[in-house]
Amino acid sequence: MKSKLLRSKWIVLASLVLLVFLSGCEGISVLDPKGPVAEKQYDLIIYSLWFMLGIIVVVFALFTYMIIKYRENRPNRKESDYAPNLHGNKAIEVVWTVIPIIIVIMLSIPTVTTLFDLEKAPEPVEAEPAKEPLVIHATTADWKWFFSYPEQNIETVNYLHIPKDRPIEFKLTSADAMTALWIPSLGGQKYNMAGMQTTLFLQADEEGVYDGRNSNFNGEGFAAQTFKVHAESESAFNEWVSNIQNESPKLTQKKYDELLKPGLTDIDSFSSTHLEYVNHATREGMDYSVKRYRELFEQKLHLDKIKEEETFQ
Amino acid sequence: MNIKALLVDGDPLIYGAMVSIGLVTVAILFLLTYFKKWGWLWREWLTTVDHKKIGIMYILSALVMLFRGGMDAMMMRVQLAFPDLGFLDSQHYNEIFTTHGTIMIIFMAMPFLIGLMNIIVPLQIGARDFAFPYLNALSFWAFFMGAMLFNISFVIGGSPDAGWTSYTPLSGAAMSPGPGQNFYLMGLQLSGIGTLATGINLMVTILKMRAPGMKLFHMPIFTWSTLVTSFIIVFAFPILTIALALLTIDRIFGSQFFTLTGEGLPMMWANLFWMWGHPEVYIVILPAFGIFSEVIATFAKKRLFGYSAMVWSMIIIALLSFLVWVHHFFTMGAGAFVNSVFSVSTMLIAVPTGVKIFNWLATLYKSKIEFSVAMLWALAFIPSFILGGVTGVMLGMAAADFQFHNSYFLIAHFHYVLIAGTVFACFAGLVYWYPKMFGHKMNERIGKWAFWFFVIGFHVCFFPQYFLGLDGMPRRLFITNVVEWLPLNVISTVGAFGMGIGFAIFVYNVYYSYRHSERETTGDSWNGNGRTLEWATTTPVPYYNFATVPHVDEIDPYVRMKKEGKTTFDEPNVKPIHMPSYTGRPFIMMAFLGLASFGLVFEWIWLAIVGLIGGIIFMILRTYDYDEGYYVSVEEIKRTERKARGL
Amino acid sequence: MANSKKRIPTNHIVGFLLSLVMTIVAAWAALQSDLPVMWIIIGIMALAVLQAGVQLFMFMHVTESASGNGHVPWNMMFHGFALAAIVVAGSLFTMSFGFSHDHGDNGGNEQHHEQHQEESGY
Amino acid sequence: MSEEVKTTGPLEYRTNEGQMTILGFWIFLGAEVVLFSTLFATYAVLFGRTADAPTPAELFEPGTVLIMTFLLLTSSFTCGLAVHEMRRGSVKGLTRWMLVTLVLGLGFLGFEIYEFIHYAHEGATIQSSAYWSGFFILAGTHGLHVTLGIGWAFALLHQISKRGITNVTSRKFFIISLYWHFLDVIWIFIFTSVYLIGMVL
Ligand code: HEA
Ligand code: HEA
Ligand code: CUA
Ligand SMILES: [Cu+2]
Repeated sequence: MKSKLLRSKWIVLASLVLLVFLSGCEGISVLDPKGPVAEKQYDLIIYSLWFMLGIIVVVFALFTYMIIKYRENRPNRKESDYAPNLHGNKAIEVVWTVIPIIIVIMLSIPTVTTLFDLEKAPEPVEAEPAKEPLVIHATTADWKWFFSYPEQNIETVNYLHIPKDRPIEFKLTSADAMTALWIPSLGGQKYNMAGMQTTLFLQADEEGVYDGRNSNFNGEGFAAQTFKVHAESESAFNEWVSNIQNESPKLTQKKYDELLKPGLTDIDSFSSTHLEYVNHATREGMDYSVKRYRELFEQKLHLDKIKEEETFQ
Repeated sequence: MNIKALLVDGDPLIYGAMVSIGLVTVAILFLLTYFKKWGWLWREWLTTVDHKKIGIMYILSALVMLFRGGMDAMMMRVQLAFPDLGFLDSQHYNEIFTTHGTIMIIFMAMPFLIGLMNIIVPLQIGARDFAFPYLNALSFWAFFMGAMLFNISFVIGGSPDAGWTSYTPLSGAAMSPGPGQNFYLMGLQLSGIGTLATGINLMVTILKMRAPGMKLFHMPIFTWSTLVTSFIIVFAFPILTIALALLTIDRIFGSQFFTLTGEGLPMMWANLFWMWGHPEVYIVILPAFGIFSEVIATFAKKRLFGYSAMVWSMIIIALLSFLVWVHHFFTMGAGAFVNSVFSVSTMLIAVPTGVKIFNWLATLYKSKIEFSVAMLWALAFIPSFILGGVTGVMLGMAAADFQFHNSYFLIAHFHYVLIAGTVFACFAGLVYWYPKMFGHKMNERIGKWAFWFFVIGFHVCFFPQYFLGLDGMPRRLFITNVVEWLPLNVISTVGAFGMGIGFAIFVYNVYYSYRHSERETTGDSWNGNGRTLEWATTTPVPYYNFATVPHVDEIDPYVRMKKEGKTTFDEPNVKPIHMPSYTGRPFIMMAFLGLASFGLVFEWIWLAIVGLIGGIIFMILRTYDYDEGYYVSVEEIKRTERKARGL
Repeated sequence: MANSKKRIPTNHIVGFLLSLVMTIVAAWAALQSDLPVMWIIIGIMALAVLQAGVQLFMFMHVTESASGNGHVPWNMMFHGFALAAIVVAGSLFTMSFGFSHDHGDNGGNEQHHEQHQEESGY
Repeated sequence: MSEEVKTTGPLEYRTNEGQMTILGFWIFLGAEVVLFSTLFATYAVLFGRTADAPTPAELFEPGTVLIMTFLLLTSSFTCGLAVHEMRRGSVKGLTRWMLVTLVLGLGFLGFEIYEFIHYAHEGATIQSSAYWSGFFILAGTHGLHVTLGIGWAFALLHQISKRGITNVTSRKFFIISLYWHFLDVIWIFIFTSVYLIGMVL
């Protein structure tokens, strides 16, 4: 009776798993990659998932067998079903040590190669010429994003436009707390840290609007530190760039300092970048914001209204 | 400073908490006075150095902390399932997950396990007490004062709100001013020192106080797990001590370790934190493994399969645990080479853990499984823990971790290992050793209700979170602002309430059993299936534990003793037993250090100095203390044993 | 203990002389010699480890059998120092090297870059 | 389970309690190794992060540091002699050598305090930069240990003068000797990796 209960629980669980899988991965962002980086990670995840499912099936099967077959009050238990002094068996112990070692090796190889691949710009598909990566400096401050395009000499706040099919080389840094840039549909995250610069390559293969966010907790406004990524054709992108170059104001240091203030801000765009006067990735730049806004950081900001203000973007 | 500014104000939740804490305190004080129990409390508990009583105090505190951490969890779950209710704002939510994580790991899981070790380890090796009973009391009170200090942050000064990992620079003075973060630092520091002392104490106890003839490879597996865990504690906790101290000095005395100014290096905190933090999670899982081994062997009525493989796998896990810390920040950008090294070392831990899983399964093979409540918890552990373990390996694959990190996939992973591993083990161990501790069993029927509610609730709560993580839901998010995430969050909350009901039933069972369970008459409570020495002594356990200690030259010595009709009361050979005297000093000394820490929290240096001087005076008193304890006479031992054994 | 009746503690005297010599050699290597920096560092660190050994074995009786504690003290020291090496080397490994911060393609990071060079020298 | 007392071997090892306490202290020293290694790691990682403060090469003085080192080395030696005398049963020898040890220890502390004050005058304090925070906390933690050790040793000398050398006092004294030697070990590493390397780089 008890073991039946036990069993039915696992059946329910297993069907739950199946249900989720059968309903497909559409809409589950990590499992629905929109670029080569996310794709690589997706492949690795699915590859590992097969091993894990295999392990789970084996262990669950053994487990179910044991608790059904060897429960004390099973009708017609045989005398030979009980061996209280059984204490080991070298052969079988070697087997269940070696097989996991093999699995670990098989998991390690693609992990390591993928790791090294991710350090480089994604390779172009089908022998197309490699495109020079587009460099974007992504800087965070409590609780907003600055995206500087040094080549184009423009800067956006809280939204991002990228050309599709071209690698993007993000230069990540932070003006204050540690944060992370994460666009699940395009690939995994990396940290932004003041006084340092980390590099993250991403690329979109499909046009579309993707969700991006800071995924590393940094205080009260954390939930609102999101942005939309607009992936578009090269020409649409260029058009957007020249629009900004022509129509948006310059980003003066005064304006920038104002934007840096801890708090929430709307989206915005400028026809110059803040890199001209400060790069927070350097040791000179790392205390820029804290020095200016120490008092503000020291207040509790109480952003009760974050929910309403979420409608930015 | 005025008192009003100290009290956290402005929120009905907090007022509610203050009022209820106030009421409970008054009620306790009243009851103690009314029943004239103050003397009893002081003589029997506050001054005790008896490992069994200290263990019980650990476990009681841990249960209270589980309640506190659980209430935090419930509040988070309500907020996440009903974002429109506006139940919690961002600031409160941040405080709550911070206290939830910290309390659950530092003030619930560890003390619960240490409590069980306190009670059981000396009994399993045939010792009269710990090697250093006085130090043991000190450790307990250090933990207790640390926990209290951390908990009062809820009513005065404000709770810490930078996560249990307390990453800098967010948790530094510039961005988290005020006492909240100091509560975290001082609370952990105080209890951490207690834990370190316990680790040393347990190591010496196990290495030097075993029954005659008992070699290391004759020790019960729970004792082994304790030894290995203590080894990790001794080497990991000093790292935490220093990390906390450096951040404290940063915050209070203006040094520049983890600051943005003065060329500080905030990410060094993460490095130090995880050098301790990763070993820490194995500190809370290895004893759990030990408990499961004992419970499974007892209720399968069979010897543990692969004893030495079980021991060696724990040792290997312990060594590897110091070589994987970077997997908590693969996304820091340390480069492909660094990540590869730590990726592989992380995945290697799956091998010794797998060995353990298969040995448990093999122990069930050709056994006679009795589905008692303790066994149910142990059995539910195996399939549930696997799900957490294999997802841990997926996290260990650094390239994939870029997508899992900081997401609910990670949250699901560690609740699967922490709850299905540690919490199930705490319940299994408590139910299993309950008769030894309190002289009666917990009711089995009610226990099963608690079990099913908790286990089913657990899976319903955390399984969906894997998918939330894959859908990009980050952790520490106070509001589920993406519609697609909502349904799974609601399911998850339903499961959490299932666990809540399970826990409530469990607590009710404590009361019910106290009133209605049969009192134990034999020391070997589980139908005579005990295998190790703790079952050989009588129940309730006499304060000196064993009248005579048998010679041990094998694993599971009690099995043979029973066959040969031997007991731990070998009347002709009873000798006087040396016992330590009770003393109130550990309590008072730690109260002083608690005061000092409290002073530091509010940066009242004078108070800190007063407390510190008090502490130092007690240390000096201790070094001049030549109290050698006392001897229990042979007559008294004989009288006690005869009575307990009905001779 | 064999030497407990002896008047002259040879062990201690030899240990003391050894540590004096090693200190002087280390100081000379660091302050006076013209050896390459890398060699100096390796050399004086090795001398420090040797000196620690002198203290442990000649002064602290780490392997004294009369203690009844077997190899445990030795074991604790061994693992303590092994872990110390992991903590120090591991921190340098993960906190200084291989950070993919600056590939030198744009300005503003020179200083940072230099820092890493310095540390790899360390 | 009554205490058995052996009749041979050094006094401090004769009771089970003595053995256990000494073992416990060894384990504690293992923890101390890790504790200091964490400080070393922090120091090493923060090396070069001096900000606007002077660099170590500008401030470190070989002379002072060498004197400090010899003071501590010698005190470790005399402390060993004190234990040697204790095992010969000589309260007088023990006291005399231990006093020498403590005087040397105090001398060391004096120089360290002088050194810290000197650096502070030159503009390097715990607050000036990450590097100097690392330096002062590492050296300062060692100094604090030395201070505690001196206080503790005086308390023990006082006890020994009252009770003579017994199982218990010899155990206590043996433990402080371990502690004192251990502080010397730590200092050797500070001397080498902080001062010498700081002057080389
Ligand atoms: C009890 C606590 C506990 C335990 C036991 C574990 C066990 C493991 N953990 Fe977990 N972990 C935590 C508690 C724990 N963890 C916590 C609290 C965090 C997050 C902290 C925070 O950020 O707040 C965390 C985070 C965490 C991360 C960081 C992820 C991130 O932040 O991005 C990683 C990455 O590698 C990881 C990996 C592992 C691995 C590989 C194991 C392994 O030990 C698991 C081994 C077990 C098995 C694999 C199953 C049985 C084995 C077999 C049946 C054999 C065959 C299997 C294979 C060959 C695969 N854990
Ligand atoms: C041992 C450790 C442990 C344990 C046991 C738990 C138990 C639980 N945890 Fe926790 N958790 C952590 C360790 C642990 N957790 C850590 C380390 C973090 C990370 C923190 C951070 O990010 O800094 C975390 C974070 C965390 C989050 C993520 C928060 C976020 O990132 O935004 C969530 C969300 O669902 C959660 C839920 C729960 C739930 C529902 C339980 C349940 O199992 C609780 C069950 C217990 C009870 C419910 C008993 C008490 C209550 C009652 C008896 C009341 C009566 C009943 C009712 C009201 C129904 N936990
Ligand atoms: Cu981080 Cu350089
Ligand atoms: Cu880990």
